[in-house]
Amino acid sequence: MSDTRTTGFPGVEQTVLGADEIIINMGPQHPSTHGVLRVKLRLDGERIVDSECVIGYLHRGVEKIAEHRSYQQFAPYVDRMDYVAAVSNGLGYCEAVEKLLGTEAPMRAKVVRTILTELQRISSHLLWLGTHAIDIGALTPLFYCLREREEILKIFEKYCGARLTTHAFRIGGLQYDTYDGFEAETKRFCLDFSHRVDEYEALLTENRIWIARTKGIGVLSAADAIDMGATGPVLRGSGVKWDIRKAMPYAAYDRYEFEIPIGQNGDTYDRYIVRMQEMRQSNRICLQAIEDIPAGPIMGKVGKVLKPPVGEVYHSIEAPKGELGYYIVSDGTTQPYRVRIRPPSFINLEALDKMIKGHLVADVVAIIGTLDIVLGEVDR
Amino acid sequence: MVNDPSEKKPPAPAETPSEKPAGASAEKPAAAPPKPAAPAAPKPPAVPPPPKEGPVPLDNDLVKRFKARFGDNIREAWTDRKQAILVVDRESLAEISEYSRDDEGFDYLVDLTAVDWPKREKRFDVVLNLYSFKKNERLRLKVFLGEGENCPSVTGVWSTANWLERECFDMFGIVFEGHPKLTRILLPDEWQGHPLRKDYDILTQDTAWVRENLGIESGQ
Amino acid sequence: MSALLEFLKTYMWPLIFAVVIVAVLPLLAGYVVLMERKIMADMQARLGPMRVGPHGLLQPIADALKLLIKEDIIPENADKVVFWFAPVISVTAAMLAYSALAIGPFFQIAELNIGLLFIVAVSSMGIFGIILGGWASNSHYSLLGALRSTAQMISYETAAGLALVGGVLLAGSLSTREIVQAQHGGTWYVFVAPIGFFLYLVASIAETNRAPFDLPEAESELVAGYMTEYSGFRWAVYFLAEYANMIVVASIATTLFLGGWLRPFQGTPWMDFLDFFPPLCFLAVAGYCFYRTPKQPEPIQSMVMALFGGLCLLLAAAMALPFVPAFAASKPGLHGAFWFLLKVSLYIYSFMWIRFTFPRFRFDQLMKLGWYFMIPLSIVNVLGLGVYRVLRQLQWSRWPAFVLTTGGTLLVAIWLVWNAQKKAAAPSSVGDMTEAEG
Amino acid sequence: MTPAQISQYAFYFFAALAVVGAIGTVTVRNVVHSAIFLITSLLATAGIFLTLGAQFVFAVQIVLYVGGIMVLFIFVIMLVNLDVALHQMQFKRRWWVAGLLALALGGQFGAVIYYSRAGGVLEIPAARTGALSPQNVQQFGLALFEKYALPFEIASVLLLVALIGAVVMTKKRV
Repeated sequence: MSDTRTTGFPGVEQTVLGADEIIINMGPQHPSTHGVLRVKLRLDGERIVDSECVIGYLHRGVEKIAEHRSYQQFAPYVDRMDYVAAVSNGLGYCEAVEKLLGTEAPMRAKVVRTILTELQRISSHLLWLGTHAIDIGALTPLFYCLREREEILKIFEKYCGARLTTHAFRIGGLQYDTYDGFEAETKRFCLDFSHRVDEYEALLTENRIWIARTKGIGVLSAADAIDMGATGPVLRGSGVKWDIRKAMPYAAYDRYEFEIPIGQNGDTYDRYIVRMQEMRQSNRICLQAIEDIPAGPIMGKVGKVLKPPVGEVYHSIEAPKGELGYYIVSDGTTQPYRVRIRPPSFINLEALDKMIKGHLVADVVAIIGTLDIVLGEVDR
Repeated sequence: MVNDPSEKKPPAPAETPSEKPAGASAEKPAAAPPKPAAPAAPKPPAVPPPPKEGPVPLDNDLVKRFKARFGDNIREAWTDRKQAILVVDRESLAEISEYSRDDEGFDYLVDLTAVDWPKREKRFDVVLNLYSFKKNERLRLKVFLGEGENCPSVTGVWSTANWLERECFDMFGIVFEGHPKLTRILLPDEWQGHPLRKDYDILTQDTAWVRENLGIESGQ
Repeated sequence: MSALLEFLKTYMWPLIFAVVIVAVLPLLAGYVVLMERKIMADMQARLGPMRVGPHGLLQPIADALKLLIKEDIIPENADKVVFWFAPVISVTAAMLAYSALAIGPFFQIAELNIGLLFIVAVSSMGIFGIILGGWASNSHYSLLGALRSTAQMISYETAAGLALVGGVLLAGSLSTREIVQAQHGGTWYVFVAPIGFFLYLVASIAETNRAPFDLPEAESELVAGYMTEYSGFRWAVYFLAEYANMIVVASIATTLFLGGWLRPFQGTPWMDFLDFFPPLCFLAVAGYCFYRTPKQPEPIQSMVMALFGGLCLLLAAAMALPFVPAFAASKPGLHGAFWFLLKVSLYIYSFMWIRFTFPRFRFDQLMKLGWYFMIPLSIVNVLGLGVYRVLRQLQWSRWPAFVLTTGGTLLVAIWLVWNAQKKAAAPSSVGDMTEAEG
Repeated sequence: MTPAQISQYAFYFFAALAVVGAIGTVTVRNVVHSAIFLITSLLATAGIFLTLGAQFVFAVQIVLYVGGIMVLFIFVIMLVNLDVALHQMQFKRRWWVAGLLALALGGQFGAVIYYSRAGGVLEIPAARTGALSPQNVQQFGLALFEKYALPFEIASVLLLVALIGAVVMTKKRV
């Protein structure tokens, strides 16, 4: 019935499928695998008996490239990993290298970084919300989300000239100071945005079909989430109150008040609620930060040529998708000896097989959506 | 950084520029061989930042507990940029991992990766980044592996390790013993070579594979 | 020759109507698609098609042309004959259903005394197009889509049929014409049997595979369901069938529940000014077209816009024709068609509104809704309406009878919902069920 | 061409279609194709009902047999692994049984038709071809619930038994 050469599991080709079992190959070209993810599903009717993720279609060897570029040259590459949250990637990398160098960015730079990163978190979550909703069949939220995301991208564009792969920060601080009207524009957006989130929630949060489609779907217990190394909203949705911004504050997060929203059941609905709340919290951080951006230099004292002392460092930030870590080994030359990127999407995706077992095909789509993966980051 | 509680944890042997850790064996700084096969021409030394950071030997309670339990299997302990690093014996990695998870509370395997030092006697570092939710601390375990030596798998301790070890195998060719299904993850299954090894040039590719499967001469 | 003339004489009007339906329906379906896209765009804070013709008015024609000249791909392992035949079945079934519909008191191809049953019967054959197309494509996605579609349509046809039975019970006839006439002067059945109307609304959405019940073609799960392997004109034929079906179910609902071609407040003399509504409506649209004409960026677009304005003017003139005493007899036909189509449009609008608002059901949830809620409720609804009729025959006045029967049905509905929620709240209802079964 | 003529031609057309469909059903290899032929045959039968003026039966034939039963048929066919079923030779050695039965049935038909020429066994009501009876549904209902109430109820019980049987059988599988 099925072409085993293209759809079979390794080792399963020979086994006879049960009478009602078929194998479906979801992706790499599929409307709702969010890129070139391929999931092989073994179905009993529409229920998933077994599954396997096949990734690597977007592998570009970022870590190898890093070993052949100087520290500054590599910075734009990290934007291409999680391309819907490039600012966060850049922040993580710059801070990791700064830590390796033993310097710190000036306060003004840190605050601007915080604002931009939080805006990026909102925009990343907005894109997640839109695509997740469209996966579950609600067409309309996507367009509202893109409308707001557009505002954020406009702010990025005015700040650094790029919208998507921004390369907004430099090692040691910022290249550009904020443009005239940055504060006003950001503030206008933030004030407006809290009502917008209400709008989205009005469409979905209390919607009975939405609840039916997300409650109890893809449950990941707290213990499992920790065991699977899940981070970010996936971990918090399972009820673990952990956020690197609070646990090990970086940039200027220790200056601002915000809460860590958590879920209880670890299902898709909880993760949805967590991300919605996170958008509100990010908005809150932005509003606080925009009120007083300290004056001062935007660039710390780093040389033109960076030669970090021999040694290694691990630094991670709370990216929109989860813990984004950089493990950099320096051999004292201008090029990193090894850059290891700990990609949140990659490790969150690992939980997929566990989460979809026993669910229906329709739920696979919902669960892939709720993990909020970006294949550029999974495959690097 | 100041507020980073985890990094306060090592009873910080001061911010002072650390001289070579005396207690450590000479082999350890070899973790940074001065001249790896770096293809780039040495740049003119332009104001290098003062080398105030670097490895400092570490001997706090945590390390003492580990040493008390595993003795010589804990080869070394130091801190680098205020981050604790334990070098452990290859054979006892699984037990040490289990101990760190159950007794020390490092229940979250943040990352597992490797570093290739081709000039060194033991070629690979396998690096495990751990985190404890309870203590809000990070810990790094390292295992030195020679060419052809296998590393015990920690998939039984943390499920996360599954894909991470597969990636490590894919990129470095390190075999993890006891892994349920050690196949390539990012590269195609039939690919030859392990790209993150230092002797794998950045322009290298499996031309035979590319030609056969993509029908083009070169992927560059 | 004379035999042929004889034949034509007998069947002239039905033949003309049939030709009109076959010729106009694809165009109409195309414009329903355009309407849908425009409405969707409006609800989603964007513009929708704007390029082909002014405000995208020529988009359907461009789409049709594009689909016609697209390469026709038949998958290698497909069952070629069935693959070729399946879309034709779908569209035939959909079009055949129009033969019994009365679009106004004049425009009807065939007056059947089983009209409604005929429509239901014929449109139920459309399933074959879907299931055979899905099977013939030889693709898992198609097959899953086809199976889903079949299960869904069978389940919801039951509910839809029972909802229709309620209306038929009130009218006392299956003929579309008689059903409308039974509502003449009285109240439309939507006000007598609101629950029946609601049931039919939901069931008809499910039957036409529209969101939130569009599982057979859920693009995020099954790519395009049974249509996955179809392309070009065959795909367009499926699409045509889908929209034609939408118009059919909307027409059934209009006939049975919304008074068919009857003007609102037909029996109320002081509301007679509504007779002026049809021409004025077209006049307003024409006026808007002419107002927008000089604002078009291209001269050709201005021309098209003016042309559309002229068309609307023509329609307005046609609608005004009955006010000329000599043509007064044409009023029921023209105005009837207008009101009928207006109601159909509103019904379809509600389809679209629902589609852009709600997420999609999951398949098991859909079936649960169908079998645990819709079908029981529709049976109770039929019972309630039977009681209503008896009560009316016993000379009860309308209100007590209505409150008693509809209230009773509503109570059952509430009980069903409450029961379902209780079941959902219970831990692992699936496990409970299998235990109870064992 | 009068309506009566048309309905005569229509009868021959439908009758031929029904026979072709029936032959196709038993001769074609592919199960789905066979089902399609069966559908054709059933539809043609419905058409014959229509030429006899039995509109209600026509519609019910389509709703129940074509729209309901055949859809379920195909549904089941698709759930079963077709490739396996295709390659199995079924009933190959039983052709003589089938032939015998067919012969017997044919003989029966022939006998009935022969003896009923003068209106013996079968009581053929006055044909109402063409003229649409306005009270078709009512007549049908009256006949069903008054004259043939007992057979109707017996058939209902039979169906109920089948229904319960089906439920019991599926439950056992769970």
